[in-house]
Amino acid sequence: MSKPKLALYWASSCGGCEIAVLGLHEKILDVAEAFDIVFWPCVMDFKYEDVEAMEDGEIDVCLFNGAIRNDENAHLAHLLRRKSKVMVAFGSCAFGGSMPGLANFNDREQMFNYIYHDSPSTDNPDGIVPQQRTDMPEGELVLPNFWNTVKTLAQVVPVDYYLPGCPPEASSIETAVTAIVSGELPPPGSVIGPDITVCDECPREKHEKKISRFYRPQEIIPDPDTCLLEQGLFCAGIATRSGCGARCPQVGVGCRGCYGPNEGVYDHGAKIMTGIASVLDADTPEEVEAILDTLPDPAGYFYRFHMPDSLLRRTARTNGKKLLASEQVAASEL
Amino acid sequence: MSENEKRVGVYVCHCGHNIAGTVDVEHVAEWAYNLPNVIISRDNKFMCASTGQEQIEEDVKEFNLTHVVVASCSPHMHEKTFRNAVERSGLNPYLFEMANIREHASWVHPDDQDGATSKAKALVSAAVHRVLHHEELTPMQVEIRPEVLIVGGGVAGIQAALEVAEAGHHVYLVEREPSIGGHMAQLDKTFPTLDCSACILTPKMFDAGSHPNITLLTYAEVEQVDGYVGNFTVRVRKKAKMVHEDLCTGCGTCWEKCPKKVIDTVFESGLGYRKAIYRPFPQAVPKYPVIDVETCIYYDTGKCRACEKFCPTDAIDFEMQDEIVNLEVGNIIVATGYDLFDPRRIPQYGYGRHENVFTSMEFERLVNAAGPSDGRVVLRDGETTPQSVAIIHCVGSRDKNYNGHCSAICCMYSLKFAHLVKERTEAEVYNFYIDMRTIAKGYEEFYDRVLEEGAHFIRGKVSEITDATHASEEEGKLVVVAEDTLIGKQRRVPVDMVILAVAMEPRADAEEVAHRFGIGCGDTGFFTERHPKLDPVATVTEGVYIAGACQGPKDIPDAVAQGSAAAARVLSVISQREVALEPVRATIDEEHCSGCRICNTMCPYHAIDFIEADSVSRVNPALCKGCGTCVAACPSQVISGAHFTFDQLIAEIDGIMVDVNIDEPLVAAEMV
Amino acid sequence: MSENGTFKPVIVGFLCNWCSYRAADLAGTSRMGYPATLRDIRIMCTGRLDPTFVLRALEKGADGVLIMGCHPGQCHYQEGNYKAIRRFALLKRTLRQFGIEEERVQLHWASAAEGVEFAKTVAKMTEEITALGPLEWSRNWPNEDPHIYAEEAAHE
Amino acid sequence: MTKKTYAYYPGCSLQHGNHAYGVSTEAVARQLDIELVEIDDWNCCGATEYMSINRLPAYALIARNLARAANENGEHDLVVPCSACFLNLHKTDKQMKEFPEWSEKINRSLAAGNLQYEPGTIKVRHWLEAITTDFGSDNLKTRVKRPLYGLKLAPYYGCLVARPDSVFDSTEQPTVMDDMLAALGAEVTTDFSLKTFCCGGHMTQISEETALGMIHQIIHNAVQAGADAIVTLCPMCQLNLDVYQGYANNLFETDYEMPIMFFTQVIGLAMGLSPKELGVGQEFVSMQPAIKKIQDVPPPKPKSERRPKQALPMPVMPE
Repeated sequence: MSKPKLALYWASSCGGCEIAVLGLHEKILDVAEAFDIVFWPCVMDFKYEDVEAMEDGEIDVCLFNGAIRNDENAHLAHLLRRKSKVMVAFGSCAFGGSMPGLANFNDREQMFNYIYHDSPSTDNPDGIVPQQRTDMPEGELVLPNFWNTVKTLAQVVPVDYYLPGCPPEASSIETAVTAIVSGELPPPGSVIGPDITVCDECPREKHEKKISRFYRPQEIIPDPDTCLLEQGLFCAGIATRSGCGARCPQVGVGCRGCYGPNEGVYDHGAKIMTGIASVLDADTPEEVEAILDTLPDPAGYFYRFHMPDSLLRRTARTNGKKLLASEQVAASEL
Repeated sequence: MSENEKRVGVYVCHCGHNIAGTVDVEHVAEWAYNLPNVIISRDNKFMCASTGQEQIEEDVKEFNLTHVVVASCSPHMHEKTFRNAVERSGLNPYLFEMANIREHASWVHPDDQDGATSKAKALVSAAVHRVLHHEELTPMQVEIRPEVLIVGGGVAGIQAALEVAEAGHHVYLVEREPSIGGHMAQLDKTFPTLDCSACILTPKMFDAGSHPNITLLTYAEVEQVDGYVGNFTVRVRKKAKMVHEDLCTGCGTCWEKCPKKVIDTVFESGLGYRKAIYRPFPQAVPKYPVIDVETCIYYDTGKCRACEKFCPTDAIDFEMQDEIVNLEVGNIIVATGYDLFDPRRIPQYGYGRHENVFTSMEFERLVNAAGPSDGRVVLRDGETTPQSVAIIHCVGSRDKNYNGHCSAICCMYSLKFAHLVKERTEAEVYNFYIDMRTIAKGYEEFYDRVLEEGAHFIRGKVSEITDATHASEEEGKLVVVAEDTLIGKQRRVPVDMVILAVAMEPRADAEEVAHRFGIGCGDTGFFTERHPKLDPVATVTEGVYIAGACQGPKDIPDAVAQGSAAAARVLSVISQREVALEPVRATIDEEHCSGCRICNTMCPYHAIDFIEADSVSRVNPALCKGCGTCVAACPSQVISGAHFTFDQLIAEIDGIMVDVNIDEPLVAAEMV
Repeated sequence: MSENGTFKPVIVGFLCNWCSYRAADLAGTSRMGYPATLRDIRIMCTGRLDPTFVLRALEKGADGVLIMGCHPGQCHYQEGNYKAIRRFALLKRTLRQFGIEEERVQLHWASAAEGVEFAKTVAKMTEEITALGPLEWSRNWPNEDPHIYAEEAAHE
Repeated sequence: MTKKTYAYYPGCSLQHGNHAYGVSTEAVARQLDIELVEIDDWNCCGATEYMSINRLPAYALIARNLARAANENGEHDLVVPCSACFLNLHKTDKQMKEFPEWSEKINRSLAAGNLQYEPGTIKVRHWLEAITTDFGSDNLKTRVKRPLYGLKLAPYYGCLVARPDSVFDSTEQPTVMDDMLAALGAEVTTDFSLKTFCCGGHMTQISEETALGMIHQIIHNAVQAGADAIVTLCPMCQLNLDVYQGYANNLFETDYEMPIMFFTQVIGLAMGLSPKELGVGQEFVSMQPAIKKIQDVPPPKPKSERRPKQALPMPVMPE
């Protein structure tokens, strides 16, 4: 019997997911042993034509990481979907949009202006901006269309499984790979991994919560044994699926929320929001506002990994209008 | 049940013309067939009538319906009616949902038939989408302890206590003051029959004090209430009386010998004196005195102890400490009464500045034969009989600056005062009123009688009471200035004495008390009944009832009626031995609970416990009242609120927006 | 949007069972008219309001969301509305970052006796949102996927 | 104590008709280390009538003063000794704050003079309220050089500052001036009931008889209360009660001679200033008899009137 065929692809992502696969260490050999890798542009030299030449459904499993940010990402998503039996959204970008998805706090035009003109580190005296089409002696060069709104993989093609994490932990990948190899897969549409919360795995001691102000990480040295949120440090662990072993809170850094929401949740940000807001130590609007003044850029915190995947998906489009001061906070965080 | 096995019946009510006059009811019913899983959809003239209810029962059987939606009036009106109909048809009553297309559509959009019809469709769609997620629910059964706590020993509380005690159940009657009796004990005569207040109240007080089934806890306050209907635990603080009741005979030597005289601001309403060791009034129940440690010389200087020296039975104990009593009761009746409005808040009426301005309660004490003037109607100098008396109605009532509400009793007691002044003096009496409200049996007749006795009635709100005089006949008098709205002229009426008919207000600590017992306070500050018409003595907390003026201004017969009513409600619950609790409650999926403890501080009823061993939170279903605050707080969405689940509410939102087309996102016009 | 082209907003309401829903009932029994823009959903307490519900309503095309509860200090469940105050404050800040005007999501109080206030609140909010115009949130999601164009083109 | 600075709007009365109020205001300010910076080129407050004739020009007229004050002394509160000026300035600011459409209209008018006023920028305060709040009666007591022993004063607030929204403790029976006068060593009438009664205002020009009735009643009440002088904080009140007192006496056949003093004159006397420095002598009913009553030693404490044995207690005042 021939080995199952495996494809790996990165769309709009940092490459961390690829490293995470390599982070399997010696187990990568088992993967190589178990699968016939037919496409992995990061590691091996394949051409898109090679994939196009395949039969539909010829690839058994495609691990697709990265968000969909331009025509090329979308093209490959559609192509690989057609050629693959099982499509896995691999990592937080493909799952929820993650870091690339934070671009949805802005419009394309605003970003280009910032990147090519306004950013303090930009040195572009001639004001050169990349053009989508450029005539060269060799012919017309075309860049893929850069979308105004970043999408998740599932918003472009049907996805069978999700493997969250930024990047997914080696153990999570192992679980997924084992499941695929053994054929013991959960029902399609599932997130692979246990439905538990970061707090479940976090060894810090939890008490009845009351937050009277927030601190930024540089402002305090947290007590090593107590829940970070109780100490006023932002932590999304209360509303975030675990599988990571609560790595961040264990070393004194609040959970960022990379594994995304728990089962059944529609909007990751809303859950972090409601959890945190519920325990603010204030009853009047004035007291509440005073506490919230110590938490800059709440939307950035809440939607760090699931902006395109949230109910609203992006901010209202500005059509190039100037941002409100309050919105600039979010923009500067990018 | 799989999705496509669900079969929904929709019933759109005309409510005669009430709904159908504005909403196109037939169209809504017809349109409802477009909604998922709708098998039958009908319109009906009156769904709440027996024919409407029977239609549901028939259809459930004929069409094998699994869920029912009725679009009619407010669920506060008829949710129970239709749940019962659904239950009779063999379905679980919670597999039903109501769409309110009368109060929330036809009645409020009479000029917008299209708008009202679209809204009705949206609300029906919401109900259909929602009901598909409904689950079978069963009320929880809880055992009822027969003991009853009654808070407040005024006439309402006494009445309730006697009713329950007579029925054979034990009552704990808690009273803040040293004696039961309440405001009624301060009064002289009662309107309209003019029978003596003490004569009719004292026997009841005595019965309450001596009944084997009643434990009196006077000079005591409830500090904490835990538990739920049938099983409340109540902590009561009995303030130290400094007198051993088992030794005291109530002989009175102590207060005769006590050298410290203080103004009695409670029973005598500030118009008379008592001693530092005192019994509020001769007929007090219990008959034993207490030492007021605030004014007692011994607690101030460490000397005196006169009462101790003279006490023949050594009943005085200066070292006595407050005592905490824990009670286990099944039901609670709160009858904490009212406060009187402080007229100093209306400085232009001069109370406290002009000595001959009295409050109504001061006047009650004045005309009381046992009061500071032995029942003589005199000015504050204690000897002069007034030649003219003004009675100002609605002082602090029906006035947006103070209390918007009508205090219900002032018209009548003002008439009583007019009569008593006429009876005991030669004085002219002027009543300044806004409207005369003499609404109960015998009241209007009493008004006629006082009119015939020659009291004057001037319709106008008094603008000021001043000693700044205009004319010689005003010299030395108080001038009552008001516009007489019946003749359209300003009147200046010089009088010797003014009585302010002050408002009944919620107790100063009503909000705190309400919180302690899980009762709500309305916008006037009085306790809120469960339903203003159909459930006037129950509250939203099962097992907690209210009676008397703590619920709103009322006179003695109404307070007594409510005391009896609350007792009857309690007795009915006790006789059921157990009670069914609404199944709208939260539960935590412990398998998925992360133990983050966000929910722990959400519950005002302390229904959520953190189970340290399992590192999970758990809801005590008997304590949970189903508000859903913890459900919304849970960041991992593992707390579920029965009948208001996440899925049900999302489905309702999706259903309510069904006609707003958003399914096809527009193609971006500004593509490069 | 109504047929004759004038904009009639759709406002999703979340009313607590004890005060504001009864205020709405009272507005009904007292026949106090207000615009047919509000579509209300009953929750037991504003404390039950999961911010997800507000986002869902906006996602589904609501032009505004009106949350109403008992006055502070008068919550039927003692303090559920205080929790609503906290969540609403944070939601409001978040929505601001999403570029959603403050008038579109409002929190108000009405006791069971305040039918007039209830009707006024709906009328005022309707006016404010009518002035802002439709939200139609899904318009913010351009479909930029070339494959869909390709498929659409193939159909034509 | 550091020097306190206020922007200052004197208004026309203090410059002309009630010069004594202006003089004594400035003298007292110097004594209390208060700097009053007069708004440059201020204009009429419109008194109270213009408002009922045409509101927009009336508001614009007043707002011009607020705009000038904001330009020059935006960081300081604006004190106003005249009650009518105070009411108008205060009301205009409030109207602009509460009704943005009015604010816009008024600002359009102001723009003609290159002015602009953002409502709420300037806090308008009555001179008495500023002294009693910022300086305080207790503090004032420490500055007293010549306590007003033996002088019995009736504090008279008038209507404009007390209503509709009082800047004092009560709309009907304010007590801040009572406390202040007591701090200066004077005896204060407790039963002067007409302290916020109208002085008649411009009724003297419309129906003199009505006005004289009102004036007479106030003076009569003060006499009954045993006052040596009425103390006022409003030029209009002072004018009516002082100038028309003789007419009122004629009409009602009385012979009252009740001096009407400004509270600033009373403070000044207690600070040891000479009557001349305080503009005393410009009044119709001479203040001299009252001033002569001031003794060097505190009068013997009146024996607290024992209420007769049978008398009923007065209401217990709350803490």
